[in-house]
Amino acid sequence: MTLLMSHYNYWIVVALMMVGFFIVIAQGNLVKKIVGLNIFQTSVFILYISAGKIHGGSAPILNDSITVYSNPLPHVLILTAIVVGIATTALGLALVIRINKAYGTIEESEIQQRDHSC
Amino acid sequence: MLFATAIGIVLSRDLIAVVMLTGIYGFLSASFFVLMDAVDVAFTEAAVGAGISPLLMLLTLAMVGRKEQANRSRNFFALMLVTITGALLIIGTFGMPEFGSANAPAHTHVAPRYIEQSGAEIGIPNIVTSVLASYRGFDTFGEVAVIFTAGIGVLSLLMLKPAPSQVPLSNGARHHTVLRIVSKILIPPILLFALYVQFHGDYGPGGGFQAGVIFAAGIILYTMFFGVDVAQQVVSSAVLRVLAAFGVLLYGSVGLVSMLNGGEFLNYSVLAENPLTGQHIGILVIELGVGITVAAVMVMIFYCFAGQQSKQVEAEE
Amino acid sequence: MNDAIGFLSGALLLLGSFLIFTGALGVLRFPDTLSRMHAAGVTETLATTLLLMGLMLLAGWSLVLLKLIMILLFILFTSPTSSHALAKAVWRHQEDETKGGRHD
Amino acid sequence: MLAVTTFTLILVMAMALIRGFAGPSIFDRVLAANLFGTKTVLLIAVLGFLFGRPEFLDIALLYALMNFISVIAILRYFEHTQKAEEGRSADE
Repeated sequence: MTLLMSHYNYWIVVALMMVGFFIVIAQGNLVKKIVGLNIFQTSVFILYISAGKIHGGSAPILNDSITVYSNPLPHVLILTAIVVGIATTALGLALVIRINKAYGTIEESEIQQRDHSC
Repeated sequence: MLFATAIGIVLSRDLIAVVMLTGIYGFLSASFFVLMDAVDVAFTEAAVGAGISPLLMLLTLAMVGRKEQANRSRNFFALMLVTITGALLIIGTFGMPEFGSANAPAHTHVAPRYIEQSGAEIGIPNIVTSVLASYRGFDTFGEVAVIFTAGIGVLSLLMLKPAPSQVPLSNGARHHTVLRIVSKILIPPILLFALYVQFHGDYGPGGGFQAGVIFAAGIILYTMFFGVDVAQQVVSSAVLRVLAAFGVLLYGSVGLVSMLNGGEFLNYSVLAENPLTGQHIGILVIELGVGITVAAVMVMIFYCFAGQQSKQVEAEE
Repeated sequence: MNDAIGFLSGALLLLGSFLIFTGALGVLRFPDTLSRMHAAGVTETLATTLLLMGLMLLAGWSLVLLKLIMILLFILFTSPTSSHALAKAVWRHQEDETKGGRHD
Repeated sequence: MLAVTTFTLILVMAMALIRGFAGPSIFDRVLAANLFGTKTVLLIAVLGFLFGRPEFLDIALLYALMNFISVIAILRYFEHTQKAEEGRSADE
C-alpha cells in the first residue's frame, strides 16, 4: 500500500506513455499518430515535473515567507521542451499535408499500397 | 482523468473529436502542472497544449478530411508489445525514489544551489527564469534556434505563394457580427497581456516563450475573423521572417556583447557596472529575443497552414 | 467585520458551486444539444460571477483583486459570445438537416 | 469552503468529460470542451487560494483566453468544411 501511494505518479506516466506508444504503432492515420506522439511527449513532461515536486514545497518564485521550494530545474527543461514540441508538431503536420497532396490519402496502408504498385 | 482522456483518444474514430479531446487533455495536464508547483510550465502548456496545437491539427484536418479508416490488423501485436514494454517500465519504477521526497537524487546536486544562490547572484525572484535565461543560457539559445529551424522547415514545406488578389473579407466572418465586435474588443487586451507576461517574467510566472505564444494567439484570433489576406496587410509574412531571424540574432548578439565586454559568451554580469544590473539587462533582452522569435514563428506557421486551406477552398469552389 | 466577510465569501462560494453543479447535471442529463447548451450557458455566467466574487472578498485590496476582476470581465465577455456562436452553428446545422435531409 | 468548491469543480469537470466522450454530435463535444475550460479557469483560481499563493492568477486568465480561441476556432473550422462539403455536393 505504501508502495502504491509513493509510486503512483510513475505508473500514470507509464500508462500514458504506453497509450501514446500504442497509438503510434497501431493506428494507421498519420494525424492520429501525431496525436499519439503528443501524448507520449506529455507523459515525459509529467515524469520530469513530478520528479521535481517536493512535499510541502511551493512554486519556485522567491518569497520571504516560504522556505521549501520545488525543484526549478525540471521546470526549465520542460518549459523549453514544450515549445520545441509544438514546433516539431507543426513540422509533422506540414509533412502530413504534403503527403496528402502527393498521395491523396493519409492512411499508412494506402500509402504503402501506392508505393508498391508503382 | 488524464488516462481516461487518452483512452478516449484511442477509441474515437472521428478525428475532430480526437482533436477536441487533445485540447481537453492539454487543459488537464496543465492543471496537473499547477498542482505540481510548476507554474511556468503550466503557463506554457496551457498556451501550447490547449491552444495552438489543437488549432494546427484542426487546420490540417480541414485539408485532409476527418474520417479515419478502420485498421485493426496489427492491433493484437501492438497491444502485446505495449503491455510488455509497460510491464518492464513498471518494474523499473520500483527503483525510483518516492514521490515528493526531498532526498531524491534530483534534488541534491545542482538544484539547491540554484534555489539558495540565484536570488543573490541574479537578483530576480523567479528562479525558473533565472535558470532558463542565465545559468542555462546556452541551452535556451539552442532551443530558440530549434524553433527558428522548425519555422523555416514549415515554410519550405508549405511555401505561401503570393495569393491572387481577393476581395477583402472574402475569407473572413462577415456574417458573425457579434463575434467580430467582441474579438475587436478583446484583441488589444490580449496583446497587452502578452507584453505584461513578457516583462513580468522576472517576478512571476511568464517569460519570452509564453509571451510569444500569447501574442501569436492574439494575431491568430484576428486572422480567424478577418481572413489571412487582411491579416497579412497588418503583419506581412516578410516582416515575420525578418522578425524571426531578428529574435535569434538579438539573443546571439547579447552573448557577443558580453564577450566584447570581457566576459564569457552570454555572461551578463559584465553588461553593466553592477553585476546584478547587468544580469537584469541581459535577461530582459534575451527574453525579448525569445519572445519575438516564438511569436513570429508561430504566426508564420499559422499563416502557412491557413493559406493552404484558403487556397484549397478556392480550388474546390 | 472579518468574520462577516469570511461568512459572505463562503456563502457565495457554496452558492456558486451549487449552480455549477446543476449546470453540469443539465449538460449531462438533458436530451438534446440545444437544451444542454441552455443548461451550460445560463448557469455559467452567474456561477462564475458568484465564485469569483467570493474569491475577491478573500483577496482584499491587492493586485490579486485586479486580476480577479480581469478574469471576471474576460469570462463575462467570452462565455456568452462562444455560447452564441455555438448556438448559431447548431441552429444552422439543424436547419440544413431539416431542409435537405443531408446528414453530417 | 474552498475545499468544497474544489471538489465540486473536479466533479463537474468529470461530468463534462463524460459528455465529451458520449456527446452524439460535434456540438456537444464543443460544449463539453468549453465547459471544461471554464471550470479549469475557476479551479486554478480556487486552488491558488487553497494553497495560499494567489499570485498565479495570470495562468487562469490565459486559460480563459485559450478556451475562447479554441472554441471559436472549432466553430469557424466547422463552417469552412461545411461550405466545402456544400460545394462538393453541388458539384455532384
